[in-house]
Amino acid sequence: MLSIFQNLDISHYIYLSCVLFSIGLFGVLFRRNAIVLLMCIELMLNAVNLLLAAFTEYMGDPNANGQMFVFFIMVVAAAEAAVGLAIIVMVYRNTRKTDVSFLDSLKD
Amino acid sequence: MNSIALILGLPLIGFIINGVIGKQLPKIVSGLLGISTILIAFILTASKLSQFVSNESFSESLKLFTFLNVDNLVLEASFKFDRLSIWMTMIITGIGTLIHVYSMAYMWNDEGFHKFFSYLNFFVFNMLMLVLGSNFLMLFFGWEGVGLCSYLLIGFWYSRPEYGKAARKAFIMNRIGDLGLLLGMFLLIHQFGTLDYDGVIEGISQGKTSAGMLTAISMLLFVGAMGKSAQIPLYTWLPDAMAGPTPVSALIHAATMVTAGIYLIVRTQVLFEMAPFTSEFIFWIGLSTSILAALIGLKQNDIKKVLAYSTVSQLGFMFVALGCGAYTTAMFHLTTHAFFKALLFLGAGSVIHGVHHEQDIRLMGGLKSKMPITYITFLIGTLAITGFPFLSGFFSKDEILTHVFEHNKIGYGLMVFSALLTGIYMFRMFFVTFHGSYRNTHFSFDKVHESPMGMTLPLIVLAVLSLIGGALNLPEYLTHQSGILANWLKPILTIEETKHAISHSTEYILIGVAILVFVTALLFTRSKYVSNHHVPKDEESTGVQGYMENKFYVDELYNTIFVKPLEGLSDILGNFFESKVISPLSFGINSVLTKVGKLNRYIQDGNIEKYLLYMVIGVVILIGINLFI
Amino acid sequence: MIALLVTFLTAVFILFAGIQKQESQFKNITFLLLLFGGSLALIESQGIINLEPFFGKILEGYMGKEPMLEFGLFRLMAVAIITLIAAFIIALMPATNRKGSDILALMLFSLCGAQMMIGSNHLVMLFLGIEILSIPLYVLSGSDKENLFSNESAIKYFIMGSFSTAILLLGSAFIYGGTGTFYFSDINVKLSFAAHFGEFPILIKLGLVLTLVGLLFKISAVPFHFWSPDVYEGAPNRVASFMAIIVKIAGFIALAQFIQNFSWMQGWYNQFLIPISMITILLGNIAALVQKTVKRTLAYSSISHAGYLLMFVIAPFGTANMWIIGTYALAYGLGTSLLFYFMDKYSLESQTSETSKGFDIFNGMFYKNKRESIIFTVAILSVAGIPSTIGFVAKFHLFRHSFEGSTLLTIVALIGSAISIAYYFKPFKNIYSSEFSVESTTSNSINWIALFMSIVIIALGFAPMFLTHGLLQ
Amino acid sequence: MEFILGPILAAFIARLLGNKLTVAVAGLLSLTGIAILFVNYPVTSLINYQESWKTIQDYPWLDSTIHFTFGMDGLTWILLLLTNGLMPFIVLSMKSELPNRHQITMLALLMQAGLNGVFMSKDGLSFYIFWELALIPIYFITLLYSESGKDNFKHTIRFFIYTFLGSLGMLFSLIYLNSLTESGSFAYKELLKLNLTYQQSIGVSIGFLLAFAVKIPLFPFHGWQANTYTFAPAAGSMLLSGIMLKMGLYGVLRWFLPLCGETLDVFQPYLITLSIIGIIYGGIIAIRQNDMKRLVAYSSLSHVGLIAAGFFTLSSTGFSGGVLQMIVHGINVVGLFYSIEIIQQLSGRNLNNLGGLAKKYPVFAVIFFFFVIGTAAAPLTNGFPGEFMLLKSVFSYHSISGIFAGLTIILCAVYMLRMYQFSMLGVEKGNAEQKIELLQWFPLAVLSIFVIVLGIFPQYFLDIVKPSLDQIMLEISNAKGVLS
Amino acid sequence: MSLFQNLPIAFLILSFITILCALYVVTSKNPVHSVLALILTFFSISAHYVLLNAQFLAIVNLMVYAGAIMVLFLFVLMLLNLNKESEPIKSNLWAIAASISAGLMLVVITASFQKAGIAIMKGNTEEIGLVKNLGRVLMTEYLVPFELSGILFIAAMVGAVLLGKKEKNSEELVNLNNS
Repeated sequence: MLSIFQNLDISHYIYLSCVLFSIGLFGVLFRRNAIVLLMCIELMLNAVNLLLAAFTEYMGDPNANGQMFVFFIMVVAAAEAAVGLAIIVMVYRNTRKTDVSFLDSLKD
Repeated sequence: MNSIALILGLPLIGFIINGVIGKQLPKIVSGLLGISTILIAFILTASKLSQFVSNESFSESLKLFTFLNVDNLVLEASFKFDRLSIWMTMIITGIGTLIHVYSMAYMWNDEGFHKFFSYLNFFVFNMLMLVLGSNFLMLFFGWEGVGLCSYLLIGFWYSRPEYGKAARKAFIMNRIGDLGLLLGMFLLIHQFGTLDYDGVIEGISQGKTSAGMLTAISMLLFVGAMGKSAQIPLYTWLPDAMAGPTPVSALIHAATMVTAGIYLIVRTQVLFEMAPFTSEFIFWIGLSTSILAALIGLKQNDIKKVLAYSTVSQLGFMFVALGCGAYTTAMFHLTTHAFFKALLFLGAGSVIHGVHHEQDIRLMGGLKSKMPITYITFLIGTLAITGFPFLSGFFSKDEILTHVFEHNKIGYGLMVFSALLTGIYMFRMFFVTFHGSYRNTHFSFDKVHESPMGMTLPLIVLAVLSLIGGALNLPEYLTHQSGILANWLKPILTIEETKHAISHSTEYILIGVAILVFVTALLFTRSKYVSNHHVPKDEESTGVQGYMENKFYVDELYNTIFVKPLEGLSDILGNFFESKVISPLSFGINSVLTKVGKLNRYIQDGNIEKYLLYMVIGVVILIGINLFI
Repeated sequence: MIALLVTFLTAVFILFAGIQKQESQFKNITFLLLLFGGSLALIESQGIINLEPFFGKILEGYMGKEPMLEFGLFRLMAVAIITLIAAFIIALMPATNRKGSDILALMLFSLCGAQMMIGSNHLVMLFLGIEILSIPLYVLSGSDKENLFSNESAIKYFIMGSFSTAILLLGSAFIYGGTGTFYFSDINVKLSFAAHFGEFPILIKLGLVLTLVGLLFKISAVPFHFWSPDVYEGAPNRVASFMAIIVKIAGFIALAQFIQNFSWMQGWYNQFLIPISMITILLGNIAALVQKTVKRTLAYSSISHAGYLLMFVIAPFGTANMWIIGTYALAYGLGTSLLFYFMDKYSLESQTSETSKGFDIFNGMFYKNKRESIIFTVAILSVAGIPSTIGFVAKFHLFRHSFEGSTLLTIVALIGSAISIAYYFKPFKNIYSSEFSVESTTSNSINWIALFMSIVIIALGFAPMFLTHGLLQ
Repeated sequence: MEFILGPILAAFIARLLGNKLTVAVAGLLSLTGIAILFVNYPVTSLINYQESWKTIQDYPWLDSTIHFTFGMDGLTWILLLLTNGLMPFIVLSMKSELPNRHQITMLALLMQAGLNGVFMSKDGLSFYIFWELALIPIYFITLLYSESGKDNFKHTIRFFIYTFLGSLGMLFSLIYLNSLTESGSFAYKELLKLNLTYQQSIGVSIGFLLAFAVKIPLFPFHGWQANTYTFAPAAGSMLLSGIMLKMGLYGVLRWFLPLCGETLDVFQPYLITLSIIGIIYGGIIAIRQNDMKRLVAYSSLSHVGLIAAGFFTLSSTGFSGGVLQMIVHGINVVGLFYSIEIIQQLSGRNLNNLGGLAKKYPVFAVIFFFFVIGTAAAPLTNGFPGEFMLLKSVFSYHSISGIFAGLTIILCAVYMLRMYQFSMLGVEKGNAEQKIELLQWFPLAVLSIFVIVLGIFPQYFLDIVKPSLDQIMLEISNAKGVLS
Repeated sequence: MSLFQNLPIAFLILSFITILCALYVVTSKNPVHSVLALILTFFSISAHYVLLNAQFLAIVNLMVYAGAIMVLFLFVLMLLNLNKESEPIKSNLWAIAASISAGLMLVVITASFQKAGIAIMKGNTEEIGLVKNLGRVLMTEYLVPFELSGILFIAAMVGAVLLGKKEKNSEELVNLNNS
């Protein structure tokens, strides 16, 4: 299989990742449901993953450092998702809400 | 042992012993200690006189230790006997002894007896330091020291708040003058690098300084003299100072301390000779003071107040003489004034003592029968001050008038007027007090008594001195040679006293005028107060007389333009400025920071979405900084 | 590495040994084990012994590359400091009767993450360290499960933390795109190579900025500080103490290690780090002035300390100056942990009253327990940077060091220190005010560990040559 | 080092021994200190001093370049004498019934350690450290034992932050100078060697001035003073005014002037103007104060302004006068606060409610009068020679300034005599029945003796400081030469 | 259409799907729909991975993300009864602010690539994404992080248990769900 970068510039993947990242970012800023927020963060992480994979391929890194990093990101994302969901469930148990905008009792 | 050290040290020892253990000593010991220290000092001084007589340029000095030595300025604690200082020392110790003797009787029943004597001794010590010091610093020490003693003695009966106030007023007004003296000293240091009299005189003779600088220095020194010798505008403390015991008034506020200003100017006459502007200034200040004080004195009813204004007025005479450049004459009047004014004050004290501490002359009258010695001595004093021919005051005043005539004719006219006023207020007081009928209803006439021996003896001595004091400097037209005092002072007066440019005939006319003035005053007051039995009353005060009675509202004026604004300023600064300007300036940042800190509440409002938004904005700005800057 | 191993094994041990036992039984064991681990690291950092060969197989680099996790002498020292301070924090925790030692274990896991951050030479390692540090803390801040504040703090911390992680990752990806490597030193080589030819790839620049943002979030520098006051306030006290100290120190040392490689680019990163540092100092101190609760005040104080910490990296520094950071870390750790300890203790004691969070928890402390109030005073003076405490030594180094970088920043920091007095000294009003004098309930009980720490604060303040000539060189 | 560790040790001993023996500890310590001063550094050697500021002890502190270095010369000697000499009197001012006497004593002794260090330090950093060390105990003294009740925290924290901010300015300057030295040292000698440029000197000057102007305090920086003095316990007021003010003046003389000589010409007129404003401002406010302590506080502002003005004239007359006046002000103001404390124990210290105390306490009134006239600079009291030299130096610098500065002798007479009269003289108000304790007489007697002795023989004291002042003059002129 | 002539059609289509799905994730009001869209996004990203010669990554991505994580999400959503359009709509202001911020981020980041220069080290690109190569790297160079990630998992596990386990006096999770 030939590299896709024979007729494609890396910048296209960068743009794609950035767009995905920004969509995730927008979601984080726009949504109020904690679970959806978490999903948006996962989206952002995936944008990074995509970028790393693209860089690996583009550079032809023989050690595939980028791809290795993607694995670790996935590991962490999984752990984060587990802990995050546990926290959300806990909060839901106490407040019956997953809406973060109601959580503003801690302030100056 | 050096006689200067003894003369200075004895009063100091008296002060320390009386001050520290006086309470344990019997009154008689305490009093005799006070008297004897001064008396021995007097005798020592007198014994020194012979050396001066035999040796024209004789002087004796004492150097104790170096007081300060900084930056090429050496200030020694050193003292010097010369013809001027020994003259002053004679007056101080002589009259001081008499007044000590008098005080022993006068203050016998006062609980602060030993304190009084220790203060008096301390005063004499300071006064001696003033006149004996061989440099301006020692003079200043004495200068401030006598001010301090004056404060202590005016406020001697401290439980009366108004006495305390008078004492403070005296001290503060003196301090104003002292500041002038101090600044003058700084200028002297600046110009001559020394404060020694000799050094300064030498510096002037070498022409180390400019005329303008000399004027400035002499003016500043004169400010000091103004304060101490109660000249316009710093004279108001002296009448108030009469709150002190009467011997104090006699010693400090008539005979010695207030003449320190004259001493200072005579001491530094070289300076004043070279500063004609200052001399002229002194002349007019002295003249106006003498008239103003005399005018006020006309309407005073407190026996001591009259004498106080009289003192101010007479001091004005002396300054007039100084202004004319007649230093010997000023010293002469100083001496005779010391005699007769001490006599008058002590006489007044005797009267007050006799009528049980009543000072208002309107409540006296007809005392001559009850107090014969006081009456006669007081009469001598009055005659002396008013210029009865051939008494001490006649000669000295006549000499002043002659000099003034020579100096300025308008001034002469005013001086004659002032002399007339002197006669009027003195005779007025004298007649109202001793003649007519007794008027006090609260204290029966029978109880009025002559003072004890201890008090009358000094009166008699002083009366004799007032009678013959004129002999100290008899005028040339009588003896055809210069007077004793003139001869005495000649070696130390660097500049020749101007020879009288006027003929003897003019002098006789002037004497005639003086006698005429005396007779006018005598007749006028006699007709008013003896023949018509006039007694001054409160309601008389209208128009100009009202002004006179109220001392031309000078105290009120000072109160309005100095004291009140200062107090107001103090209140504004202390209450308003401190809290509204300094405090915000210092701590205002605190409230500003607190307000800024509270603004943080709008950002940190607990909403996580906003936090995220801010974070993103932060990231964007960071990247923006990076890319575009 | 030995400390990391000890910490991890301790965590696993107490996790399993403590399933059914009370937490308090393990506190002292944990303390001693951490002390042991920290001391080993300390001894090692002095070059007295060298335990690294035992771990050589694991740590050695691959194909001539430097190892991803490396504990040089300075890092060992930093690990020792952070481990010892963690030990003290744990020892100062109040003993609870709660069953299971999972909270303790999570703290230790988190500490492992901190140690990894300190030792990392590689972006993957750094990222992993951050996550191992953070994930247990997300849980810990919510460990007071029924408390709504605790819940809120957990969710806030979690969402913002993962968000910042995403940004950090984007930055890492860009760096990788620009250089093809994750090793700090390799990145530097590539960068200096590029710079040599007069270009500075914008991609790497961007990557560096975004990575730094991730790290700045961890040390809660403005404008990435929003989480810390809320999270500290909501989290249980001991967790807040742990976060304020361990996260900050670890995050900063990681940042310093990272940025140290690019010190030749100082002109570039100073243009945003200096303003950030200034704003952090000012905002932290000024906002702390108006806080009503002790914990929030401490939170803002720790924000201001983030600003001070940043001052270390804005001036040129090499490994020779690294010990200054160690001094500061020690001073900050000792002082702040004591402050949190007393805050925790006295807010528990006064929980009966309505306001158990404000400064009035300290009312009449001087009259209740004189000795403790003196220890507390010493801690406050140290954190405020008053001479004769280690806090001053640390701040002095800081000012002296930063002076070479930016005079203006030094001035701002000095002003900040002055402002900070206003809130650090606030408790004195309550402690020493005679209004609250009570004679009846005096006690002289004293926490020996707190006493020891306060003595260390004073001793090292009086004799800092012990640090400079001995420990940290 | 004995002057640092001694007081610290004594502080703990005093704390352990408790209320009764605390005075003995303080007294013993001071006697030891004074004995060490006289034995180890005899006066004759100080008068014939050749070295600039002899290093007597040197301990490495932070690293190889930053040391604790202690020096000794006439200036240091005399200030150490003042510090150690006044301390027992300050402790004695507290009545034996006072429950916290040993605590205040402990803090005061700790402060003494700091003060001794300030006056001895030859190293910039140790100077700063001792400077702050002296501040901490006095902060706690004012905080713990102040009289202002609810507001005491506000007053004390203001005092502390204000002075602390100033000190940080000094730290800035020291670090600035340090960054310019090649060796990275803070040693006095090294710092002196620096040739600053104009801008550098301006920056360093501002930092130093901030610290010293607050501590002295110069006119607009005196905001902390009045309240702190008023509300502090008597011992605190004495420490603050008697010794701590001297830190600022000493700092100006020893550190600011020689180190920032390059730009002194720029600052000089402003500094003198501020000092003179302070003289008059303090004097005018003092005229109407009714709280005796507050009155003395403002009078202190006025007096210290004069000392500062004298220093800033950069003349040896001003320096000598200033140093003398520092000692004298220490004695007088401690005497005044001491007397006020006694008066307060008798019948309060509000002038409106006082009066006629001289009747019941005649000896006390006399001694109080000594302090009053000493402060008012009457000749033959200690206030005069210093004030004379200071006014002379200001007058020589600028005659109009001299006239304004001279107003102090009038204003001072006004408020001091007012205070004396309202409290001691006049009609008896209140009914003070208490007796003055025997032990309380002792400080009064000793201090009042010094009021006279220093007034008559100032030159003996000036001889001691002359070599060091000459050296400082030399350094200033060296520094000035750099830019011109 | 010169732009598209240089682009492989597969990249275009996949990118389009990815972005579309991602947009649906953030705009859908129903969380369940969001999850499903996210899974679709992950699928398309996996396809990208295949294009990028990262075959193993593509599989793992599907297994871990689409398979495990997203199912966890879905499960929690169902558990908490959030499978309806429960989320109140944010105000327009928020939408604008969020769009501007995200847009700015996008603009700023993309703007910076106008002059991006990227290091290239040509290797054998065809084999790097294979499991053989990845396994070798993971077990050699990335051994330390690989092992240390164990700590992460144990910590995450303990944490999840700590939060999820029932305290004695806590309310029943079941009761809550019924409401």
